[in-house]
Amino acid sequence: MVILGTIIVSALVIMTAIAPWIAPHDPAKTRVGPIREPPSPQFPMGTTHLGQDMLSRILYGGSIMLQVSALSVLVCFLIGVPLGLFSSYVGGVFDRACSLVIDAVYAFPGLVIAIAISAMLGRGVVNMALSIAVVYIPSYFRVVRSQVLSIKELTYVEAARGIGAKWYTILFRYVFPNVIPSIVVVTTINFADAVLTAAGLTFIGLGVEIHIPDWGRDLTSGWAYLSSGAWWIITFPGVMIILLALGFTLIGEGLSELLNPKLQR
Amino acid sequence: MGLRSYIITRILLTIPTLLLLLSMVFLIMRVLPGDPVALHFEKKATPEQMESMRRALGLDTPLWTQYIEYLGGLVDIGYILEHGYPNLGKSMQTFEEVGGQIFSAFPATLELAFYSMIIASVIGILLGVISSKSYNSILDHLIRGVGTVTYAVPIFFLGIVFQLIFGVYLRWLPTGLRINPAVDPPATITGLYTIDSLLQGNLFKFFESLKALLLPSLTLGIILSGIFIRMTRTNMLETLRLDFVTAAKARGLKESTVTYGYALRNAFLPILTMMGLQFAILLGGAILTETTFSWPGLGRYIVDRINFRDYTAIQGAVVVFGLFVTLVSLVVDILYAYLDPRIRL
Amino acid sequence: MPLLEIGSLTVDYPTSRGTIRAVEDVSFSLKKGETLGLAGESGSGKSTLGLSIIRLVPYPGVIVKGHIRIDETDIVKLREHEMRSIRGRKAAYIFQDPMTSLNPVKRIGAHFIELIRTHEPNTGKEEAFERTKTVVENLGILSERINDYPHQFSGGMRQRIMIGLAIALNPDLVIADEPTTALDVIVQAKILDLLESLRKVYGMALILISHDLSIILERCDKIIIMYAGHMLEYVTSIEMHRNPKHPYTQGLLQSIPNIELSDQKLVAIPGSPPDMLNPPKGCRFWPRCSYAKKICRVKEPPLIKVGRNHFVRCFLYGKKGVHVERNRKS
Amino acid sequence: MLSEIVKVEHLKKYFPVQKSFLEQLFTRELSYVKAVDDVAFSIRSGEIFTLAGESGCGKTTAGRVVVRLLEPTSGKIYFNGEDITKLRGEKLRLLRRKMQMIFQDPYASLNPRMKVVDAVGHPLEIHELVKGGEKKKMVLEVLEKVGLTPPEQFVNLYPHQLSGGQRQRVALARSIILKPEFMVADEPVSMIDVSLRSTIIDLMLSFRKELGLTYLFITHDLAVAKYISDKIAIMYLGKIVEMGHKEPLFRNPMHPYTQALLSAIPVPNPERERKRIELAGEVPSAIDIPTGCRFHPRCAYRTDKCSKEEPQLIEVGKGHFVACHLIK
Repeated sequence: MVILGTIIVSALVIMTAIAPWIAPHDPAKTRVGPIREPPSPQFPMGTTHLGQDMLSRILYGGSIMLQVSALSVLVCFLIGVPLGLFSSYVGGVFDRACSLVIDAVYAFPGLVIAIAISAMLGRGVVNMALSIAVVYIPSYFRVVRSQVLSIKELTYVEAARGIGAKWYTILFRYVFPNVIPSIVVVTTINFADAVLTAAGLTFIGLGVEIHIPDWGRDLTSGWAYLSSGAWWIITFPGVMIILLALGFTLIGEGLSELLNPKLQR
Repeated sequence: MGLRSYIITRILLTIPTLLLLLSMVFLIMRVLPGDPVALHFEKKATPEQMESMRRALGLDTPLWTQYIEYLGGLVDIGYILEHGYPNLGKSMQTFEEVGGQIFSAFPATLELAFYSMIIASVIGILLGVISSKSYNSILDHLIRGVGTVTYAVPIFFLGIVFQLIFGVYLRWLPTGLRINPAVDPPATITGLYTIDSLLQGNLFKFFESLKALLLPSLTLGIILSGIFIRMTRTNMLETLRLDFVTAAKARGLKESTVTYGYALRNAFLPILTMMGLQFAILLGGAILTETTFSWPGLGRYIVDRINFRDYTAIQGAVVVFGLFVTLVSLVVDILYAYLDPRIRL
Repeated sequence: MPLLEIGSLTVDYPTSRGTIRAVEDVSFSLKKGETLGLAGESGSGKSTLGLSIIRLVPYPGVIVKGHIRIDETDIVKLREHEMRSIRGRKAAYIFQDPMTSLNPVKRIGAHFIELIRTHEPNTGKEEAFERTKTVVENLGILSERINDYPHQFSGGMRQRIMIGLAIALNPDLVIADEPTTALDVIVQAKILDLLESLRKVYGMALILISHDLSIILERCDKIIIMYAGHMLEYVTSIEMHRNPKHPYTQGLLQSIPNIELSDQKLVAIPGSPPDMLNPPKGCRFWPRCSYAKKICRVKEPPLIKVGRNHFVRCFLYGKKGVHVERNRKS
Repeated sequence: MLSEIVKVEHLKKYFPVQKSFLEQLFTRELSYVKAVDDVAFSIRSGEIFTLAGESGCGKTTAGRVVVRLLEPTSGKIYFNGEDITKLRGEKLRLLRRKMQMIFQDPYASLNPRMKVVDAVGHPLEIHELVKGGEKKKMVLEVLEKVGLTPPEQFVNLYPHQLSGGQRQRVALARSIILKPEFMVADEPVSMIDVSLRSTIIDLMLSFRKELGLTYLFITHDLAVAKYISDKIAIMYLGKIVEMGHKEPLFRNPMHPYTQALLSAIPVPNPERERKRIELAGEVPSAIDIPTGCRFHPRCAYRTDKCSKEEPQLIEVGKGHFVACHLIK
């Protein structure tokens, strides 16, 4: 599963990266062909309602999603992991306060928060990434915290205290290395979630500007012309989003199965 | 500790959570954007117009006064008794009571959420159980595959594909609205069309509203079922390996007794908890589903208001979403306590 | 006619890293009312052997060879639903951890009633309830606690309940797999006493599986010593105490402390139990055996008779053994 | 004459019982699990002193309190005559060089992400006792001492590549690398295969000779206790009920609980008929300890006095103490 997921993700990343060299047309240029032309030899994936070449837009269109998800995962990681680590290791009032806030955010419909924040911040890659990050910080925090809390009680941590190790030695040499596997799993799953949330935000009009090639954006405009039956404007970007999210999910699920001893027979 | 005192404790514990939640919403909506009024007009209004808007909405007072008023409005019993909904302020766009608008949109969301949850639970638990029972077989891998792919599908994409197939090509089902526009909605009792029409004994309206409900709730339900399949499967696998399941088999009990009476009965408790947590995801999905199917619920409302930068309305809707989730998690926890004899002492 | 007769039983666990042969070529028989002890360290295959008698070897284990006859019926060949009517009714199993062996969401009484009515569908609810009451009282548990949930009982009490469930249908054979390992010594003694007295009353045969040789020697008529899936010695307990033959058995007896002796000198068996994915060729025990010869490394010794009711799997004994002995001298 | 290396007086360790939110609102009183409830003993240098008893009797908690892995609720702990009950910071870290602990579960007591060389050598680094290549040399030496030979084969392995017995040896190596004077061994053999137990026990005995180690040994297995110890204290519900040199204690147990406990232990001899002393009921909860003698509800010889007055440990023979009203 991990291997398949990695293949999918890296194929999509490479495709997006080399798009400028392999795309037959400028993805933003309108009227390169007729409007809403079904797939044909000249336009293998058809054209949009503005007469743009669908294939070129598909090749380019992953860029926004990848940027948004990478950025939001980075933000989540940089805030969620240290916060969870220290909160649970220090314990006490600080931990209680952190958990209370985080749990409240976690219980909230993620998309609602993302929408609210995104509506405040406006369009753009960074703003989208930030509003998605807020939603998923709690996942990191909670996973790290629950792991640290259980590892803290293990005998080898007690043994480390017994040989006179200082608290930071225990935290970084005994506790943290054993939390890493779970963090890796959360991160990959988080990539998939970020991709889907970004697509959702775009769908309700909080994404990037219309001319920028983006799978979410194209899917949305395809939906606007649904009654015309132009399936290609909907299907191709949709499938691309699924592939990207699926790739990350496969990596995450595969890893968690490898690392979760509970499910190993 | 008895069940009753557990329930009381749980309800009391909800209060600080709620307070925190409300404060957070206030913080995000009022403090983050700077000046909501300026954002609303997108700098297209004169300072005088903006000032009068501020005064009308009470945004000219200091922040903490606004905060107190905001919280006060929610618990103003007199207002609630008079209007039937709490005071959530006035819309920046229409100057109508936000509470009233939300109150009329909410049942649509409730109905969608209810049916989707049923669909997701039935599909999820059924396939999850089958998958865990046939561990490592082709069937198991197939079901897991379906679950994983479902998780990766953007919800509105599935909705659009359904619309394309059943609405545009086959023309079997409506692609939007809660009921055929040619049919009058049933008189409001609960606000859920299917239940209201049944209560009034009007089968025609019942089927009409069910027809409209079918695609949206299937969309949302199927997407959510992916997570439910995985949850059920994982928990069942863990439970099936526990000693008491082996011990039950060793006593020669029937296969079905062992699977359902032993494994699922116990695996269901953690599944229930996770279902409660998934409810937040379901509501997020509901926003997208409602948008896709022009379903006049709370999600649609919030998306509409975003286009007008109507911050008071967005704030109100976010608050109601939060209250809804809190209430559901309260119910789930109480249900859990009721089902688990280890809590029910 | 023996109650239980096992012949050349072999059980495999196919895993991704290779096949583990957990039990290999085990044969023995058990008469009505006898007690047999299965002793061995972790990984010796004793639990797998016990579970194969009710055909519940955990996934992915499979019985690949041999027969298990209970009352002349070979259960290896039975269909699953036929097997179900044997489990609990003819052969019952008691598990190691009483804390996790009962369904936490089911009342104690319901466990019994369900068991009785599954195997005797014609029993009415009232009758099943009355029978439950009698069984529970025989366990030394007040009958008003029938409606309590498992978590309301201590570990010792729960193991009593497990014993009650095992004997409720008066089976001919009870298999107790480390029934007291999770319990304290005083409770352990009580549980084993209860098991013994009930066994005598109902006339069942008992297979007691344990890593604790003291318990087995104290409680069983006959003993099988298991090591790495092989039966190394099969003997009466008195004979084992007086005259253990296999070097492994001798080693085990020398490594367990006896509270009644002072100035005891414990001698450990060198090395450690084998990796079951790559067990040693020949005799499974040779790498740890101080008597090991060339033949032990290449050839598996057969189980040979060395006395009345005394079998051992070792080249030191019997004709082959003598042969080896002579070779060494010459 | 041997000197006292460890001495504890009136040692208590109470754990507050976690209460629900509602209970906290309505009750002021906190209830406690009285894991260790007024225990005193002293261990002489070079001795093996055993705390024995059933699960929940407080033996493990007592051991952890003595090496300051748990804070005592009250009482005093002396190490080489110095009061260490309140030591903190750097002084406590220095103390840890002299007292070590090994644990029951060899699978849990090693960090799964540390190689043997790092796990065993870590105490040296923590106390800054080595430079550069010295660590590996010392680790090799100590691995050899615990019988992991040849040591070069083991240094670069991770714990999951070792068997239970080998892990316990690694744990032993880690605890002796600092050349401590005193060690608490908490059920060090109970999770190890029967055939290997005596090798671990023999190792511990050899360290006493070679390194002059003193042990506080904790076990539920009285047969093992009898084999290894010089002195034994039997605990019941947080208190020592009987204590003495092993010979007189096993030959002539005085406390009714000790008698019952000894009679319940299986003996590997099928020809020996033994008389079992039955005990009524089960060990009560350590939250609700019976009044007077805490054993009285289960005791066949109880009198009125037993439910009212708590018996003190009194000396009945040379170094043999019993806490029972029957003994005058």
